[in-house]
Amino acid sequence: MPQMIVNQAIAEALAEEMRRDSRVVMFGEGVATKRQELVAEFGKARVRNTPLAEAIIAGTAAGAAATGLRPIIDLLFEPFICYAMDQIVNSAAKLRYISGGQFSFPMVVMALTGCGWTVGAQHNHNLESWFVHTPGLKVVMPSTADDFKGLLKSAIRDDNPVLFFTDMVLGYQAGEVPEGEHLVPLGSARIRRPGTDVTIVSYAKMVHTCLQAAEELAAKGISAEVIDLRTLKPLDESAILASARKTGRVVVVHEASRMCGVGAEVAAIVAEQAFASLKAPVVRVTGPDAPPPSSYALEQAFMPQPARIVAVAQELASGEHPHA
Amino acid sequence: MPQMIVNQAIAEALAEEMRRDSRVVMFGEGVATKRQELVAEFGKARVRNTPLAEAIIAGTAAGAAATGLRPIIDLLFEPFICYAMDQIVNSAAKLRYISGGQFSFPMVVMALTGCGWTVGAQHNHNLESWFVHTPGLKVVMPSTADDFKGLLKSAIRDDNPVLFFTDMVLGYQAGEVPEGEHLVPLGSARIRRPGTDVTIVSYAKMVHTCLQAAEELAAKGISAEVIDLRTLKPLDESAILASARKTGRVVVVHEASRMCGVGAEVAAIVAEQAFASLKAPVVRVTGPDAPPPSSYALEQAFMPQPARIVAVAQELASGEHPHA
Amino acid sequence: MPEPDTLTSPSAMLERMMLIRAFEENNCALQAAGSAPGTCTSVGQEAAAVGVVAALGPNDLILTNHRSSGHLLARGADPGRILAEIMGRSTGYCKGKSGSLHVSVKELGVILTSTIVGGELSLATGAALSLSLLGGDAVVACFFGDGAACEGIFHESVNLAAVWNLPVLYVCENNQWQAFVRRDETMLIDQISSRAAGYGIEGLTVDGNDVQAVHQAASRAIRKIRQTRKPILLETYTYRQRGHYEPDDQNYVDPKELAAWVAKDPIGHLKNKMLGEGTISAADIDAMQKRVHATVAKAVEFAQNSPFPDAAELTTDVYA
Amino acid sequence: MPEPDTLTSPSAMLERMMLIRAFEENNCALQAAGSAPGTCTSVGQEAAAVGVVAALGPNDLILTNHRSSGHLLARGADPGRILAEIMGRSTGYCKGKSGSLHVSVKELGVILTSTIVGGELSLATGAALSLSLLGGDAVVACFFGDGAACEGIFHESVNLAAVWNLPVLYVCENNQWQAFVRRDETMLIDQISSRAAGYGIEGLTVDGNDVQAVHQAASRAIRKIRQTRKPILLETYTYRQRGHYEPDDQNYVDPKELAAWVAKDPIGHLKNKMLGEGTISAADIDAMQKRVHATVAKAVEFAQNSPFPDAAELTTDVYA
Ligand SMILES: Cc1ncc(C[n+]2csc(CCOP(=O)(O)OP(=O)(O)O)c2C)c(N)n1
Ligand SMILES: Cc1ncc(C[n+]2csc(CCOP(=O)(O)OP(=O)(O)O)c2C)c(N)n1
Ligand SMILES: [Mg+2]
Ligand SMILES: [Mg+2]
Repeated sequence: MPQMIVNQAIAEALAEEMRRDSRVVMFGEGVATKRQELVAEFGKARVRNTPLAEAIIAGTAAGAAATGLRPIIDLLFEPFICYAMDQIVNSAAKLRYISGGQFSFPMVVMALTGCGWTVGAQHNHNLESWFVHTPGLKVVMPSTADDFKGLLKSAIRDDNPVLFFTDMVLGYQAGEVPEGEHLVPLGSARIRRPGTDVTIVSYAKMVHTCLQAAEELAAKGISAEVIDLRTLKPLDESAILASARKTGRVVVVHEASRMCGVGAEVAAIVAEQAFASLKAPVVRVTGPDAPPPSSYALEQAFMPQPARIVAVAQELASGEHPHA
Repeated sequence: MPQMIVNQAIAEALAEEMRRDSRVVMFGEGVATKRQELVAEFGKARVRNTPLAEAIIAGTAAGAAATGLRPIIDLLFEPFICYAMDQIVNSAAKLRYISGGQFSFPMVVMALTGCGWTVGAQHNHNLESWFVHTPGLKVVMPSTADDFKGLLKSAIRDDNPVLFFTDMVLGYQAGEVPEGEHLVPLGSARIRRPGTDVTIVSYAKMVHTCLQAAEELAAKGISAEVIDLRTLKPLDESAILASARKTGRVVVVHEASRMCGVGAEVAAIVAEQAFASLKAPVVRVTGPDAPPPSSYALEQAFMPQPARIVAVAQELASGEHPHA
Repeated sequence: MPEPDTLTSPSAMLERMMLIRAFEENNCALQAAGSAPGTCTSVGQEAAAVGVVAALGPNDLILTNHRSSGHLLARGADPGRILAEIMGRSTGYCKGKSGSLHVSVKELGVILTSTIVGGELSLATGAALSLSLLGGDAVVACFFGDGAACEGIFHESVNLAAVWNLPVLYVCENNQWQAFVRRDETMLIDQISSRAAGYGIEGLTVDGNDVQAVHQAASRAIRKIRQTRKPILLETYTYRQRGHYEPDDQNYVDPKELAAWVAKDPIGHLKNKMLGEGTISAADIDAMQKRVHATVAKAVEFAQNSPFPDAAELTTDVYA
Repeated sequence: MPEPDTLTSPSAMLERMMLIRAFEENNCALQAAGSAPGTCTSVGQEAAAVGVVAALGPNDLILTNHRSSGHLLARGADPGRILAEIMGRSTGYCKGKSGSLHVSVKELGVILTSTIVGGELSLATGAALSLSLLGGDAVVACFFGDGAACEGIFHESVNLAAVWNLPVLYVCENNQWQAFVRRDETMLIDQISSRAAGYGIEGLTVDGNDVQAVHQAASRAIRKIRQTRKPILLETYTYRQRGHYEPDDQNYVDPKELAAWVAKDPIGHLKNKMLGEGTISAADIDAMQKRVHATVAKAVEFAQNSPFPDAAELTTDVYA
């Protein structure tokens, strides 16, 4: 299988879907400047720069989606989405329902986020849980090049608004991507490493941190199953539950802040529907309740580290967790 | 103790705090028109109408808060806050941290939400969990007139941005409010009804639904403890845990959608820190993953009803929950 | 599928304005009687709705807001289905999920109605982009208020339409009120159209109480937009005669100012003009009045006899 | 507590522009060498920073954005502490929590810096409201780009300042670029100041590469704002000579256009003018150059020898 970096996988997905369906258009601040290859192949009408105006970029996407196009917009960095919340939440997510099903909103909103580039809290804020909470939206946050490609293609083909988030440090990470048409369905998690003693649920770049932790755990005789959620909404509850029921011990790991994060949702699902199988507390390992700092030293401290995950998993496996 | 409706309790809190501290100002669309008594007492400079422009209303509040005033803004209905997310999240919530503590943002953002007035999904959307997830913010959502008054006064005195949400049907609900200075500290839950068999955690108007359910449960011989969170951030974890450890059974009830809601957070806290005491699955009873509809028939169906809470509590108490 | 109405003659425009007035006044009566939830009426602003909509073709699209009954009825929407929607019935245009505040009628090209002030401005550019890329000469008419012109999205929408050459007729109904706030408390300018220059596009203000003037200005503007594909900002200068929402005691309104505007009422204005010209008789007007009341009565009957949606509808239409 | 600098003479303005240039070029060199993260520079725009800031008094407030070094240095901020912030050190003005993109220095009145494009516009009205209500005649200078003038918040901010009589000098540095997009792709107008009329306020455009012209225009405007408490929109028409961010190969920039603007460089322009007038000598300029390089060298030493923040700092300063 060919190796490529995540940015390349994204570029391929965009080009393939634009080639396949002439209703797919893409716009955003610098999109035409930065994606010259798309302009060259599909023309200036379908690949556009915009003024600096996130709200109308998203509003235009919603209006266009409801009337026959399939827009992809690039809002650059996740905190900038704050300018477009009305258009995404009050229009794109709700107007199908409000109108009694008269309209659909096939559109994709892309943005970068996550620690690693020391860009600080106004360029880096993991907001995925806001959108998971919001009816009418779907949310995707892949961890490897193949999934970036396959999930972005599915997102573009989906008839609903999809938020597609890229952990910014993953852009240059390489991975194998199957040749030819490669689609990954929305809503299905992936077992990254099978295991029997403890389930580690994660997504985006934290999956790699969890895999490192699982490796260390294996050396200590603990078999960890690592689940990569990939899509956060719809959430693959059955994959989570199957693993939780098997191992009886669950750790959820993400970089986003803890309160009302995706980890809370996973823990709540497990605490309700896998209760009878649980052998230990469900534990979240997350970023702190603080904005992401810029300084390299602090930014590294913000991210969950393998050592902490290993420690938690060991406590759970050994029955030594303080709340066990 | 004098009886008054919630709107009156709010009006008293505003007037008392403006009287006490000349730095308190209030503005928003129609604030001066609708609060003539405040204009009369405190003047047009401190009580203002604004243009229809939620973003700059919130931005002005943040800028003023950082430079010596203590603004209160009324953004009317919660979905309209979507226009002001940047100012609330990227500025007010983060600029203290980003600036290394140089600024503080003593401000209160008020808005209505909740089912009951058939206003539909663009006036009614319970978004509290977004703000609970966001570092730097506090979130208050009271259920009774005394708490509206006492918590709003504390919110105005707090040196951080506080989101103060009012379930719209509560505005005309009456309750006793202590005479004289009445402050309720942020971050402390209130046991609305003590009980021993099952803990029901809720907030805002759902507290009344839960109390009704508790009454029905009592008739069936089940003793339910009802906890009113009142403040959602900071969350009173110790009150939740004390009750969960006592009863071993927890139901969380709110009208907001389930995924990544406050109920997920409560369930996750319990599943980690009260695991050893749990006798049954932790169950959430929430609004559906749908925008709130307008039609009275549908809007009523959106809200968790006592019968459902009773059924769940009974299942838990009897060990008959499907996942027990 | 119903065809959008085209209203060309003055008497057709008059009768449609009378229908809108009768429909909305009936809504107020229903609300006062406790038989329907409150609504926002367009009483006093009917000329903008009828004048502009009459200038549109069948393939053109309309975006509107919380004050939409006039636009819907001008376009030929069924008063019974609008009222059913207001009353939360399953026969409403949106199956009762919308209620009065965001009624869309896709089959008539009245799309994406939003009660978020400025929502229609958010969405108009996208609808126009679709029209642009999918071909044809159709245009988008986007109705919004003077209050919406204070929202940042006004600026972003008009500017994008200008730089992208999008075929949008921006129709600002400047009714001097923004809920409970006077317009002159919210801006130093008097005419919203003066903002057009800042985007490099054409802007004009027309007497919003003169349906023929509105119709003429809108027709010219739409013809121009079809050719140039450039947006135009058309302001109808008018007045909100009733409260923001029913009920509303309007105790914050200067009664003299209100009376002066009521004297310029668009329906009265056209009636008087036509009677003066001899192009209509008092008997004609009587007949019109009877017809519109009969239409409204039928609408009430339809809506009141319609069922509420089934609870199962709660979670349908969330995802496509 | 340090006092903000007041730069009155042309030679003081020249030297300060040279300091900004030297500081920012050094940042580029540090970035290229891998010793510091990338930054946004204001190369070519120093005249706006120095000309406007020199016109402010010690109690006036400044809001700025991602391209702030010029504004900070013009105000008298310590280059060592700015660089320490850029390098994530605990001695930085924001303890390393900001990095280069949102450096505030409250003690100098440079407040609430935001890298959200338009963030400074969101916050300027509030700072001005405080000044208004707490008394005195201080004003707010709010620096933003032509890109920010496309955001809805520009519209809302300027309009609110206009209707509330807030003492804000809006300074739009129109540098013809918005990251990787040409300004003329984003608006049909050429001068942002032409939008002022739509808010009923005064707007003017000045040669942004002529520090004396900027200073004169800003001084006049500020005097007027102190008296009238009405906002003014001052545009400095200029050009971004380097990339959006370091590193940036600028392969999307027309080299001829760039060269034409480099020929009008604000530092070169003032040097030549003063040499021509005989108000400065080549030796004076040499001495200035030495001084600014020494200052920058000291800043580098300070920053590089400063510690990183302790991990415990991660969760401080979240709540007051
Ligand atoms: C974003 C938003 N803010 C506030 C409101 C509440 N609201 C509904 S209509 C209205 C007034 C709108 O004024 P204008 O745009 O002039 O339209 P008009 O009602 O006069 O037709 C307000 C404040 C809203 N629906 N949406
Ligand atoms: C809301 C938002 N959108 C996009 C960006 C990314 N970004 C940073 S600076 C910039 C260009 C800003 O252009 P302008 O306002 O003209 O300022 P300049 O950089 O030219 O000084 C962009 C797009 C951002 N920081 N914030
Ligand atoms: Mg109006
Ligand atoms: Mg620029």
